[in-house]
Amino acid sequence: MSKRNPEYDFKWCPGCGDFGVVRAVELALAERVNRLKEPIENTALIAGIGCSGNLVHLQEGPQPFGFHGIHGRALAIAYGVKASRPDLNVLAVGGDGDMLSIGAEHIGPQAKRNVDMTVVIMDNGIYGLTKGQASPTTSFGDITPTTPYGKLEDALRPLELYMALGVSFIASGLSSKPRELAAMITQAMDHKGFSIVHVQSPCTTYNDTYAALKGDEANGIEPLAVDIQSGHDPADANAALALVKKPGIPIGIIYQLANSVPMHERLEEARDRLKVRSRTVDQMLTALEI
Amino acid sequence: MSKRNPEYDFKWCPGCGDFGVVRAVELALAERVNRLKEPIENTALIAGIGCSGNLVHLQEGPQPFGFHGIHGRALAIAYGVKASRPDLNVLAVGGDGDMLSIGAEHIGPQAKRNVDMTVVIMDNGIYGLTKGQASPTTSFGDITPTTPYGKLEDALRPLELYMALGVSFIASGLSSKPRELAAMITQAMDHKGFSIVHVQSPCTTYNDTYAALKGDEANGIEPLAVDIQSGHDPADANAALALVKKPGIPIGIIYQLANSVPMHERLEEARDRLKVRSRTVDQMLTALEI
Amino acid sequence: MGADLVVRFAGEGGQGQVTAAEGLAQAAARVGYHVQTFATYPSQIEGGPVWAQTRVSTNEILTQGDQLDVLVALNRQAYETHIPDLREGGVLIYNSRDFDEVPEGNVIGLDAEGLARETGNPRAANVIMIGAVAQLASMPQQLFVDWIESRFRRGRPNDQEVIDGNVKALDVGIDAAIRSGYGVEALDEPPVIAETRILVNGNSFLSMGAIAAGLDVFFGYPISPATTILVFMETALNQPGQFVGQASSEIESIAAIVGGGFAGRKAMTSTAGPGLSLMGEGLGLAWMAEIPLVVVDVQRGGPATGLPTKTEQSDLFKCLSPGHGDVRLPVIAPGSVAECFPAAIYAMNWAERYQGPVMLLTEMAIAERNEDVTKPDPTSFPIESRLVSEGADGNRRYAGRELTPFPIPGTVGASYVANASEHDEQGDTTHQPQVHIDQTERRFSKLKLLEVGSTYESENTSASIAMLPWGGSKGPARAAYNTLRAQGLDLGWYYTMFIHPMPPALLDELRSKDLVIVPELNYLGQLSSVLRSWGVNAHSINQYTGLPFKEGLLVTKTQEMIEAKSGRLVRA
Amino acid sequence: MGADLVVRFAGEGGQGQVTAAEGLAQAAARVGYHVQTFATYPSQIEGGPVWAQTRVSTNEILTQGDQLDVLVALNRQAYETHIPDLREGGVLIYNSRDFDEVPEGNVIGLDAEGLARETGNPRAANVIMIGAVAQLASMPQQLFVDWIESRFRRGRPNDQEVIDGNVKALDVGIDAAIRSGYGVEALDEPPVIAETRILVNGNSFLSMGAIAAGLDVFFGYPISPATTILVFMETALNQPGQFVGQASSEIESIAAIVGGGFAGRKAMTSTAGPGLSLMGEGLGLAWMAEIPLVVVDVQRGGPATGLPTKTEQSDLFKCLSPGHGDVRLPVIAPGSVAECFPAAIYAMNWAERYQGPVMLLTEMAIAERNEDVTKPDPTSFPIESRLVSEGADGNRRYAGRELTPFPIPGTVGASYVANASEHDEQGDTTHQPQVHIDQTERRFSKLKLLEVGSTYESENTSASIAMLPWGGSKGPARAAYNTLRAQGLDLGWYYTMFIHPMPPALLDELRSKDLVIVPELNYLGQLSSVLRSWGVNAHSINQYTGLPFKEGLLVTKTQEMIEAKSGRLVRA
Ligand SMILES: Cc1ncc(C[n+]2csc(CCOP(=O)(O)OP(=O)(O)O)c2C)c(N)n1
Ligand SMILES: Cc1ncc(C[n+]2csc(CCOP(=O)(O)OP(=O)(O)O)c2C)c(N)n1
Ligand code: SF4
Ligand code: SF4
Ligand SMILES: [Mg+2]
Ligand SMILES: [Mg+2]
Repeated sequence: MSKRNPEYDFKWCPGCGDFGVVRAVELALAERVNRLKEPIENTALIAGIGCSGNLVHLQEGPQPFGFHGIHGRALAIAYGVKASRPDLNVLAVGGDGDMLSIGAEHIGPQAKRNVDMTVVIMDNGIYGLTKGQASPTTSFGDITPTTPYGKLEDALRPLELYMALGVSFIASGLSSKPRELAAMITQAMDHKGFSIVHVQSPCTTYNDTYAALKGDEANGIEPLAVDIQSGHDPADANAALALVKKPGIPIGIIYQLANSVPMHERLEEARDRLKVRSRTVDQMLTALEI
Repeated sequence: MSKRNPEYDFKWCPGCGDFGVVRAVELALAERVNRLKEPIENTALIAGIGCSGNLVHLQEGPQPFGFHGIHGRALAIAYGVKASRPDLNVLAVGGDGDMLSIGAEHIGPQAKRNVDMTVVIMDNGIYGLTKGQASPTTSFGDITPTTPYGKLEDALRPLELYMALGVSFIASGLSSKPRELAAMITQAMDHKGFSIVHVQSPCTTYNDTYAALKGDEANGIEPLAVDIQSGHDPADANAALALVKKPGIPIGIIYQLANSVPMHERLEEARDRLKVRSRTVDQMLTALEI
Repeated sequence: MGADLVVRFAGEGGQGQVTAAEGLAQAAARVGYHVQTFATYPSQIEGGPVWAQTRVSTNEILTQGDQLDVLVALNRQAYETHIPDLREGGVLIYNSRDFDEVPEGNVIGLDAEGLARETGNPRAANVIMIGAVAQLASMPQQLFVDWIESRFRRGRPNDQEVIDGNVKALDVGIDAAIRSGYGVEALDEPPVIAETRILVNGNSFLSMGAIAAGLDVFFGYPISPATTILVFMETALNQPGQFVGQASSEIESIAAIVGGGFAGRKAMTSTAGPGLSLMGEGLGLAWMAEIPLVVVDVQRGGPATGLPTKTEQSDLFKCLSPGHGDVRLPVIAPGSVAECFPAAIYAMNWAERYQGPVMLLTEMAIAERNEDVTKPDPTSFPIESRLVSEGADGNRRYAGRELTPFPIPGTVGASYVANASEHDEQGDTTHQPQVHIDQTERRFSKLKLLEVGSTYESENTSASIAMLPWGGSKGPARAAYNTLRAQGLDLGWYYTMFIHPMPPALLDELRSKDLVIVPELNYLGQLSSVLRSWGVNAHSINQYTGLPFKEGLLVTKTQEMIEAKSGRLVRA
Repeated sequence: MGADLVVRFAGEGGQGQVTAAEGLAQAAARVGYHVQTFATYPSQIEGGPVWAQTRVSTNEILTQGDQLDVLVALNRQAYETHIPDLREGGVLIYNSRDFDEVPEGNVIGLDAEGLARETGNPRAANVIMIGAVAQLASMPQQLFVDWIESRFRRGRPNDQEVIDGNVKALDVGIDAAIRSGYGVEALDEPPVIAETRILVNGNSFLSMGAIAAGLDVFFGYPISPATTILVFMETALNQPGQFVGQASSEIESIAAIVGGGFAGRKAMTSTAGPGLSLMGEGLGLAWMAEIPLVVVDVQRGGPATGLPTKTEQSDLFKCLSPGHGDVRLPVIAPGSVAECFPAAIYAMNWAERYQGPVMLLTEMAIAERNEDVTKPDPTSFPIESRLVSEGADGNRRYAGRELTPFPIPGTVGASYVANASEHDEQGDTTHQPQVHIDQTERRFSKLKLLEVGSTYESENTSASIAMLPWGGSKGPARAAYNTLRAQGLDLGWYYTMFIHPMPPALLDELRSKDLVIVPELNYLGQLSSVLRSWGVNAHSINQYTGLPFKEGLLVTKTQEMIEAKSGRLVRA
């Protein structure tokens, strides 16, 4: 919440997973400010449209620069910010509808460029803000206002998608564990390249998955969310792929490309290597003299 | 070429790979007409915008219904056609820019719905019609008018993407082998669900990859395109994944989901199972009587 | 006794304001009153300022009502925001929990939540408020008992318990009002209406109209305030051969209905501004390839993400010219809930008739409000379907400058290429100058077909100054018009839902006026601007608050404009 | 001796027409003539009908030339299409291979390909044609030898061989023309021009203007006829801190430049109609969040995929109102190649000055043609940069109804939320009616800032009828105007590249006219329609062929319109 506007009128529902995510973002940014002695204004927080995107208004304490734009385009805006200002720490946030349905086209290009930014996707398996329609991650068979006969589309497996697109850092977290989540976000921001932190952030109003994520060991119900075993080596792409292909949702750092070279370093390297010299406008004009 | 309009003025460059693709489409459609005794007018051929998309105008002989729309949207249009008319055979064609850059967002949804249609992607690793800019499949480091210092983005690996998105039939072909390609397209059209035939179709003007695809065994140059070994079982998803992760381009049928249930059958099944009864408008109105 | 009762329930989201307003409307409609509701809320799921209003009347209702007879303020902030709208002599019911002192005037303090808990039904606070309102307006208790019965009888074991609890709550409210000694003017007897009436909101009625017109396939992406159309279709459009799909984006929606229209089906999507802005290229495609389809734009506040849950009439420019190039789409804009049903039928018919895309332009205030309307007889509307090619000469699809039969895929001998590049008569791409001339004129000449049979309202046509509202501003404009006429002003009245092409006779009449006043909910004066480009001396009364017009404001602004008539009125 | 030479090379794609036309232009420009080229071709890489034209003149060139002095027909079809444009007494050079009989008139048959092969350089057929043309117009051989030298001297081992082959080809052509005995009027001596001249096309000149104005970042997706701007930027904009990106779509382009503008950089994209149609939502976002940026729309034929390689002026409606809601973007449209450089600077300055998106509207015919223009001094243009927040009160970003300092990310104490939903002064979302009023008026009031310093041309301002062309129709309109004035017609002349906001003094003058004639390359009469909505009695002369206006046609149409002045001229 912007400090000067306590009347800002957006509220999340009680228990909404996004409360945990905003807390994690606050913690991670605070830690970064502390550690790098970098002002929080050096961070640009680019939000999508959805309950999740309202995170940009709901941060407590010191505020980064924020951008609350249009549905589905947070990553494309963030790309523009980072390409223009490699010195900024760029963080994009949004929901599963925002990032994986209408905005799905924007993941691949940023991954291929390895734009040095971090994306936090708040996956509640539903369209929250528009009142509970199915999203790409809604389970097959689920009944929602737009799937009255049960969802007839297979659920997207986002972690597999990120792997196939070559995202250079992939983590999977839980909104109910803000400290662990904060640590993941920190690591993602420190990663030199395109990083995604995919968060299970349940929607208490339209798709309450807290119980399913947690399971009920006593009654023999396996938890959906499973911590990644400590032996996992995120630098091992094959192991990472095997992890995301298993049933259930692995929680932890899934993949991190070793020696990742982000876009702006690639460009600098090429300009240096080719000794690219820029011409002034006057030089360009002179070359065209008759 | 539409039979009544020999003056149609679009031409591909000599040697363009798309000549082989149009031949393959003609062969596959002719075979289908013959075998199923279904008129060619039962096929809707939905084309993207690019040199490749002009295929819809360049077919010789009997003509299916055609649609030549806007850049990147062939799959979304084709989805509407198939959803509206499950009785039609729906075939979409387009280039790597059309399908994997501006239109990239449309593959996932059709795959998840398992819309029963076939997509032929003519991959020349370049934007042909706009004169040779880099496309998602252009190799890293390649110099083009938009990548004067070499392409700084990693190349997309389309076959891996299709696997991650759950495309239920995936084949990989060569424009230089129209008969083999025709057989793949036939099999894809026969597949009940969403099928992609990804074709290496070189652009002789801007990205001539004939030699690289073929290799030069005599001089120790490995071919880029490698026939899939006969032992491969397309029903084995793990084997398929292993295949597409190897270097080089596997040629053949990569993956086919067994017992694939397409969108329109899922819907029918749900309507039957739930005994969905539709109401007339009058009944709807009556329910609202005061 | 009076003709009218206007009640507003205001508070924080989640306090049941909308249910209360709708309950009041349902109960009153049941005994024969005319009713209209209106609600406004922020773009979020819980909390935030929400208010809902109901007007009950013995006459046809034109506006939600400028002034309140009863204000129910569920918290202090609501009291402060809304108290200026309470008319003199009106009664304030306030949530006494939230107030330290007793406000001035005719006031009833109720600890609704506390009292509700006492009745054993903590969620019945709004029913207590309804009870108090009913009593203030001398409406019979039984009416609301019936409403409770119909609302809570759901075939569950504890139905009776819930019903009893709510009736108890109702009585608590009634008692409190009796004890207060206040009252508002009692309503006259309800009118006797011969026709069957239904209570319906704009989006539902529009959806039913489209289905009545033969809608086959629908694709849509959720967006306020259009989502309810998609949701309606999901369960309504499920006969064999019909299809409803939640699209992955509005770009997919428009492309998919283009596919549906091409495939020979009647196809529709619904969206709001942001989605419409994404459909520009697809709509141009439909125009160019001549594909029948209907796009419903339920306007909200713009631009960009704007005001997702507020009302505005600022998408007209965008609907007329959704994309680049020479395109001017047909636009139909219903002016009330009642008009939504026929407007949808007209839009579907137009799409089929001229074989191209049609915009059905509505707005949040109509989409979501409930009104009692005459139940229509769907069979009484002529339904049109496109002229279909038999196949013999199908692939001369784009021949000549007139409408040609539409070739349906599957028809032997009818194959052609539906083409969004400039094309010759069989759909092959060509860029010859003469072909572009011919095909451009072909596309525009087909619009002429839409001039047939479209109608308009007119009154006092001899006046040199006229009022021409559009869309949802019709009701408030009409109310203001009635008042101004009663005051003796010589003012003409014109109205049509057919914005483009506009009925030629109407346009001729408007061109003959000295001044045409267009009340519209936007800054730019979009319709008046278009009308001026059509040769009409039109000028707007603008409002851009996210809310509908009030009658009083329109009366004043109209008077002012007529006085300023000689001044410069054009806004560039 | 004459002032003018117009030559057209016509044939099939791949026969070197464009090179020939440009070679002629370069050679002529070098000795001081004014030149202008024009080329038109289908949307494909090889083949199809292509023609290219060069005009050489001692005077400033206004049009490509209606009538040809020399037609070079490289095949039969080209002969048939273009022979009507050859003026009486003009000379036809034809490819004798493709003709069975000798056409009538002053004709020179050349088997250019055969002769080229004889010179040892089979690709020099077009140089042979140039030689023949040069001789016909009595242009000195040395001119073209110099051109060949400059074109083929590339530092490769076989340079001299290639050059010699081409000179030989040139001489073959010259000989053929001499043998024919024909000739066209020899050109007068070239004018003496003091300023340094450059030969440049519109897209390059526009790109250089943008860079001169301080462009930092550019994102674009390939699309004809805008691609060359993206390609230009790729190698031109490569200082540290600058960035050029090929976007994955136009939706990404617009979003990325919004990001760039937000980040404090001067950002631009270029596109054509289909891409622009995809940018509607993003442009609304920039308007709402108040992000400075420039979008170049290089118009081609529309709608939809339309005519990708032809020219048109039909995107004006779309540029003014790209998305839903109340948005009206600033639009600058250069009228010639020469104006592209300053227009780009103005557009960049405007974006910075009012902190919002600006449309730079150009068109294929300007983008691709080469013209000789005075070499500008980049330092002579004032360059503007946005007012920047120091941080102290940065997060009152959206305070008040006036421009506020722009907070640049990284500035301590300046953080705010750039917001595309309606927002309060620090960018938090709110939907309060008063806030929407204030912020809407804030957004529009900033446009006033753009009225400062913008200029217009005017001539014979006392006439009651005036001509006002826009964009690339300026040249042909001016040519027609000159002719009509010479005929004694009392006609006023107005022109500005500032379409919106239009200079207020210009608008006032136009409003005082009985009739304003707007020649424009579209069906709907887009500018005249907008002008009528602004209170100007404007009417269009329309053409929609994919080609620029001819002077002769404009002369006739203007006369006709003035005669029909009393008739009904409005096109709805
Ligand atoms: C172009 C466009 N289409 C649709 C919408 C409406 N809309 C707002 S948020 C949203 C989806 C919300 O779902 P998600 O992204 O999962 O976020 P959540 O609310 O669940 O956090 C939609 C469809 C919009 N604002 N803009
Ligand atoms: C919205 C839009 N953007 C851009 C274009 C321009 N355009 C036409 S084809 C094309 C890409 C061609 O590349 P590809 O899809 O790989 O087809 P190819 O020509 O290589 O077969 C582009 C960018 C367009 N027509 N529409
Ligand atoms: S609707 Fe769901 S996602 Fe939105 S605030 Fe409520 S709980 Fe959270
Ligand atoms: S440019 Fe390339 S893809 Fe296009 S027709 Fe020529 S060879 Fe084929
Ligand atoms: Mg969600
Ligand atoms: Mg390609």
